[in-house]
Amino acid sequence: MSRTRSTTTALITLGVVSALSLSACASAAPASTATRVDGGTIVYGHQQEPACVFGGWIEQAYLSSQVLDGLVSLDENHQVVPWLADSWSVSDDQLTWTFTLKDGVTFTDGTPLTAAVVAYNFDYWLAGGNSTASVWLAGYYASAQAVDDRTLTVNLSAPYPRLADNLTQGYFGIQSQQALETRTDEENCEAPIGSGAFVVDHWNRGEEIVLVRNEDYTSPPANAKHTGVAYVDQIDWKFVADPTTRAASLSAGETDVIYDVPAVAWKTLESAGFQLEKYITPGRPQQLTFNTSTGPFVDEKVRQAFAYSLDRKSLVETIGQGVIPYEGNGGVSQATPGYSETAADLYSPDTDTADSLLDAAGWTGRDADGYRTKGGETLDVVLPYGAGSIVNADGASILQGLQEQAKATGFKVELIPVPQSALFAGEYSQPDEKDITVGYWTAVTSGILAINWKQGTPEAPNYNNASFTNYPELESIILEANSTVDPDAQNALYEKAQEYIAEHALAIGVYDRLSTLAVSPTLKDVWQENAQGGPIFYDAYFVE
Amino acid sequence: MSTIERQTPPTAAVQTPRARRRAAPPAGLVVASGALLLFATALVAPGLLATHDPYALNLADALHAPSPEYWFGTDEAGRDLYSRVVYGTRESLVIGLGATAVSLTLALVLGALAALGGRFVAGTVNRVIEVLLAFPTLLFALLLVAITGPSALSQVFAVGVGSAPGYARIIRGQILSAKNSGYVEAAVALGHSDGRILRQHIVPNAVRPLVAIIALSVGQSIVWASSLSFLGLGVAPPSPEWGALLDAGRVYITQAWWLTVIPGLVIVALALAATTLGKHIQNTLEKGEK
Amino acid sequence: MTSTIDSVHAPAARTPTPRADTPAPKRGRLSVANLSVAFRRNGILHQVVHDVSFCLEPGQCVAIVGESGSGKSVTARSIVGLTGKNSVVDAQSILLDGDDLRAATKRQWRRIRGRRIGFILQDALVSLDPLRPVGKEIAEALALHHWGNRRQRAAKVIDLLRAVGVPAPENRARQRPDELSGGLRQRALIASALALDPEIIIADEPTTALDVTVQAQVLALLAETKERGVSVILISHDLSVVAHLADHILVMKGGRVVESGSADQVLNDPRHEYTRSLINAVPSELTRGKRLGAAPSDTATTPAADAVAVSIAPRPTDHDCSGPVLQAVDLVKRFTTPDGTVTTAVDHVSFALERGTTLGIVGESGSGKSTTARLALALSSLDSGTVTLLGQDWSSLSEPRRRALRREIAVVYQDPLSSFDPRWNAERILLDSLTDAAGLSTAAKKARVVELARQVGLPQEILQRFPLNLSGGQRQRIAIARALAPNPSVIVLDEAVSALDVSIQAQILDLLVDLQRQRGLSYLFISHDLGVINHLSDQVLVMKDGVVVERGTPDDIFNRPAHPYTRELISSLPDHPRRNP
Amino acid sequence: MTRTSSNSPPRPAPGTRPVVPTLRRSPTLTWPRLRRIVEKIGGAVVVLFGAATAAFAAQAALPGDRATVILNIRAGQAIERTPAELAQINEQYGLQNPLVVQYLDYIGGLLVGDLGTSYQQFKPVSEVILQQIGPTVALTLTAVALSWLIMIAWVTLTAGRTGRLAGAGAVVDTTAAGLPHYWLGIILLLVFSLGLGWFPVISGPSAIGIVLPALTLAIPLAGFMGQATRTEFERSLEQPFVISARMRGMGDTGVRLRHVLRHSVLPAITLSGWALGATISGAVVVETVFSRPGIGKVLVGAVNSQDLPVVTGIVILIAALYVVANLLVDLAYTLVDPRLKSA
Repeated sequence: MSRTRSTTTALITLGVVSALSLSACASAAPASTATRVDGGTIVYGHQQEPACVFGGWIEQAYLSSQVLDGLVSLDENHQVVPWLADSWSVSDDQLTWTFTLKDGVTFTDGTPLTAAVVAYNFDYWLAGGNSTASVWLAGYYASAQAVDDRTLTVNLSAPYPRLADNLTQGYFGIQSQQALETRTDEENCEAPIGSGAFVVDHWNRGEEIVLVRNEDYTSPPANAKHTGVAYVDQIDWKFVADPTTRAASLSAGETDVIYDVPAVAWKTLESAGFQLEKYITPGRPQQLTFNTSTGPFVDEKVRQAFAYSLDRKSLVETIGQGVIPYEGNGGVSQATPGYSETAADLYSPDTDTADSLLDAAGWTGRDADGYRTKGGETLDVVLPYGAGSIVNADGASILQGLQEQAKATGFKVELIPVPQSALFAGEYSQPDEKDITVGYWTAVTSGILAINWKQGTPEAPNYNNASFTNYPELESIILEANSTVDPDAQNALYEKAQEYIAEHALAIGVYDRLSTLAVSPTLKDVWQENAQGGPIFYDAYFVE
Repeated sequence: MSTIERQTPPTAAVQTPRARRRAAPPAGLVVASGALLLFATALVAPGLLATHDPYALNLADALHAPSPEYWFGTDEAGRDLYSRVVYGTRESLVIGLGATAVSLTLALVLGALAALGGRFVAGTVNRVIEVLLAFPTLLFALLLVAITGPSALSQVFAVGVGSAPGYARIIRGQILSAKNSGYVEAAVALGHSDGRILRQHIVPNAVRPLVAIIALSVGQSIVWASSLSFLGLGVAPPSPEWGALLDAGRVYITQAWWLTVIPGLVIVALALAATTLGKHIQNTLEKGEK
Repeated sequence: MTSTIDSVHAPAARTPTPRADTPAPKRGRLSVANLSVAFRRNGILHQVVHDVSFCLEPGQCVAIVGESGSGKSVTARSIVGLTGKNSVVDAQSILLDGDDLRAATKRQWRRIRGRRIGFILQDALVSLDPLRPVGKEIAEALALHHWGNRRQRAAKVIDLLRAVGVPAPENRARQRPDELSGGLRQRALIASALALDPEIIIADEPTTALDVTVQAQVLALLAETKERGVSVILISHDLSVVAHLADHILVMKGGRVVESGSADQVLNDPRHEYTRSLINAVPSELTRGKRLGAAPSDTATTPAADAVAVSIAPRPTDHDCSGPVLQAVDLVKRFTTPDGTVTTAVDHVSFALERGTTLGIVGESGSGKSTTARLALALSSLDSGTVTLLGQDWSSLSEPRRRALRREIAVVYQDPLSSFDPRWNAERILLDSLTDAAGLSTAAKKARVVELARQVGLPQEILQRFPLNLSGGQRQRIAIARALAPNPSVIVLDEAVSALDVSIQAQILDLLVDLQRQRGLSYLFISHDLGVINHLSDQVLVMKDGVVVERGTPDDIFNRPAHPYTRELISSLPDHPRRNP
Repeated sequence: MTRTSSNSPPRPAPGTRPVVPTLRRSPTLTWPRLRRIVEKIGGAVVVLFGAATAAFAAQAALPGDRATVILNIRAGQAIERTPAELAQINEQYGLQNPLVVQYLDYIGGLLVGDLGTSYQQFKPVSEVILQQIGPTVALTLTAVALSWLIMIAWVTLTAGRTGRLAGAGAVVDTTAAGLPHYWLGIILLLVFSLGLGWFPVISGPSAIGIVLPALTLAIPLAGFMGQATRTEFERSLEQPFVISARMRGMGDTGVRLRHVLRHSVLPAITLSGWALGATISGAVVVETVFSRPGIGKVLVGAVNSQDLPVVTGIVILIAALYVVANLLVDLAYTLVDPRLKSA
């Protein structure tokens, strides 16, 4: 359910930043000759303040990753590596996973980490402790038992080859059972007890969360750059909503790291010697899904015409200051395993084709404003978007650009910004309310396709299928991919699915969602978590 | 004898300079009127002033600084800010005027009831006004917009209702002072009916100062409305409503100051012009007809 | 300036106590030669004072008498350099003890004001800072000239207040003007002017707006000050006020001195026509039945008889019942002040107003006379008692039922301006008052308005003006015209002439008399001015604290007052100059 | 509460005030003050009650099923919810009851000082507010104080002068009054923090950090109050008591500071009560621009995420502040103009 996490990621975001390539991640820790100074306090400027440290929002995952350890972690090459779990294995029927836990790990409340505790955490998530974690497990997870103190078995009801990949996300941080059982909701909300590199010291609401080093830390993930306790003493996790202020605070030296660098500030900061880290979140990109159940887009020709009438690339690159990456693929982002170039390149701007397609579709008339008509009705397209939440300021400008471009070929696009409150209240969620759904959805694997395109049935409706139409052929490809164990074969199937989506113009991509950091030259080895992005401060240290 | 009677007393001579000083300086008034004239033109016929299509993208010229080609520069999508400001006038002014209309209508009703109503009615209405006053305009707007969703209309109502109680107070005062004035008593003494007195004396004398208030209020309403747009609770982009422009431009402040500074200046200019005019009207009313 | 110097060193020694035994020390003198003052308005100079010259000896009082617009106040202010912005003062010389004030710098002026020249404005209620205790104001005068230290000043303030006859000065010093009676606060104001023992006191209308009894006290105080050798410049519109204080009188008109001479000469043997008219204009028992103003030759002021004939249909005799036109029996009116105190403003007042006669109600401020008027007009409700108008019940009717009768009783207020809707010009105001002319065409109505204006002596062109742009006299005439419009039987005149210059007052009074003769009107005439009451009334009611203390013919009241209060009133009347025909 | 009373008829009109059946001239000293106090408290209660009711009404009017919203808020998801999930939430917050019952519970809670529990933070709203009220109050008070300083200095300097200075004075007032908070804030931030670096970019709760936010609120307020004060100032300058002060030998500056100023601030004092509301409105914006903690930020967040207990809590709080402010204003008013005590 990462979309909703990204919902909040974007919630207060006013400037979005991006990477042109994944290689950017490499720039995270340039070899440095400068001498390391132990200790110090990292002042980190983040854009949004969540209600709790642990929970179903990506904002919370970012914090959880500092305070809680997961079972497994994801490295730069998208390989699952050990964390609290030293090793794991899957039974041949793919229904039983066995994790072997690190030895001698204790939570910061002194209680030891045991298989039983982890099992308890699984059930805790499913019981609503973490709505997002439960969404990833629901439908597959059956039970978890502790075989002994260090051996945990997780039983599935259906094969789930990518279970480990998904467990790398911040939502699966392991908490102290004692803490969960004995402390109040409020305490667990504000300062969950984990075994992580940092501990929540206190939270000045509206201003900052202060994290202090866990002096007994023993359990870094395998992809960390060192072992033992973190280098820095403390992190001041400040909440600075305004992107301009954030960027300025970095240049002014009031912060050492900022999240979500405004596109416009990118070059300035770069030339000022700051390290910029761009991470393209895998999963679904910022894309447009057409409502194929009703309205003009029932006709495939009209959908394709719409796609042809747009010059998405130049729009994104101009407004994105060359920082936000263009994404042609409506299925998954370029950072996702099993990404299809073919699907991405299918529709290059071609107004002639667009016009002929529309003529063929019978939208031959033109009204006073130059919009196409058919049988007296205008080619009117309703495009609601979560203003300031799912779609940030840059996104809005881009949509306005698309609106103008589509106008040229005679589409009347009605942009309707929907405030977050209305969004949560379920406005514009019904087929008859919109023709295009815009949104993105971070995920570790292309498995996200299943969530978006699984068939809905009256008893089990799939609210996440924005086309409001069932495509059995597409679904069968995706489901087959999901349960294919061999990665290459699996990716081949995922690509096929993306191409199907592209050919039938069910959805087209616009740009990729990013997680960006700007880091002071005096701070080294801040890297982004690889499942969803966001800073990891465990390895970070100051230099003279 | 009558010569003495008609002679203007020296006090008048002493006062005139002050009277002249109190009135808005003619220069200022001229400038204000000029500005308002421009805004009016932009309101009814933006085409006359605009130099570009306010919506047309020109990706090649994105974030262009003010220049002979683009007087106010361009935004991130290469749209001409000047033309957008011109076209935005209608939206902004309509919101400003609409909100003013809403608030003054409401204020008139409340004020009249509070001043003329019976003891119970007046008491109740006064309390209602108090309660409304306890809601800061923006807080009120926030709530209302949260309910109705952001749109020009909800903006008009939010700002209108939000600023009504203040005016209601003023109107109440006006009506009361008219009601207790010597000329009303004189009319009673002449045996005129209550209706006639209300019609001929109280209403006109109470409403007259509103002319000034209207001018002042339009300026303020636009500022409030733009504050909503700024908080992302305003009208939908790509509408060039000034507050929305300002909000959109803020992201680029360090790189493209004009996107923030210029719309802001325009809003201030309008508010200033309207206020100056309003004050002038007020002064002329105070000094009485000549 | 020895006086001020030793006053710094020995404040106690200088406290102004009457020292009749020792002769007043030699004080400075003031001489003004060819003083002219002009105001620059829109670039044009408007001359308001022309070549005024006078000379002030120590212990002497020069009075400048004139009506509003005569330039008397401007003259006085030019002596302390406070003629205000945009003013141009020009004089051959203004010499204070030989120092020429024309050359004085701001700083020098400040040294002179308060220390060498004290200034007393009228109405202490607004002339003392209404937010501060009077003691502070007086102390300020001392502090401004670095007199003594805080403690010495505090002591001096008490001395000063005591010296001007303020009882319990310690407490009074801590009170604000609005907490003091009119007399006390005027004394405090004078004390602040006397604080530093200036050799000259300028008193600008010091007693206007005061009740006669208080006026008498204040004048006595000024006289006493003069006795001590302080030179006094007394500015007043009222000859009778200056009569027993002034040694020398200047009569000003239109910015020029029309007559200047010893008090005795000016008052008893006025040379100038204007002076004479001023003296004659003062109403009193001597003037009863006589015209105050110039002979009725002036067509502006009195309507030609024939005009009256055509304009007014002879009054319908339907109301011609024998009894009084307006009768009040046991009127009682109570008010509750915000702090919960209940005051009885009118306490069992009864009177009867006979047709064609004038009933005068006289009393000082707060005596309840105006409330009585409002009750008579049924503009405020009675707590008990009854008012009968033309034999018909009046006070107990409901307002709608009363309206039919309203045209029979009209009112003229002291301040007409506030009783006119500022949006209306004179014509509209009068049109609005033609309540009995419902049937008439607009043209006919306008004709009647013009006629009304003529009857009150106003030229037609005035009708287009707005109240703000009319002079006091013109406004009062419009007010009277409005009262006349519905052809009423009774007109209630509440201080109707009190705010007017004496010559204008004379015109209005004459007008009222004429109208009464022509129309058999009945007046309920409310005033604090005994002279006016005496001049006009057939019957007189004397009120105090809401009670009628005495009633009778003017002759009884003024020559054989029975009630002590009445006696006090009469005795405090300044003896006013003899009429010289 | 505020100066509306000054509008009431000058001449005592029978019937409008309760007539106390006492004998003539019987002053009852404690009675009026007592009554005034009772009236004020009564008024305050009514205002608070009204505000609370209005806030509740607003909640009730908000779109969408409350329980769904609560769940969506907590998980940041915008999807339908299963009846099971909803039932549990409805149970917890008594949302299944009819509105009237909910209202009564709500008011009942208020009476015992219970503002409810935040949907998101799982803690009592009163706590949420208490944590945030400090910075906002500090900001508001600093802003009001600053605006007074600016206003008095500027008006005393320019009011009642001839020629250019007077014109400038008035124009500056008007301009300042028209400045939108958010805009001014950004400009100040741009110039003094980003440009000159005199002030921190992230204001935080620090002492130095409060300067720019307070200025942002103070400048428009100063302009607004300045307009009223200026008029009064120039009126007072012409009053007789000023002239007699001059006659005593007082200089222009003395007159302005010792006499005129005191008279001219009366309208501004009245405005200050209202101003508090305005500054709180401003705080909503300013706290975002300058990244300060405070009620304003919490409010916007709460409205956006429909954390209604918090929203209503803040509404009531602000109403309470307003009431207090106006009581203070009345006090200040009588201090400056003692005549009101006796009248």
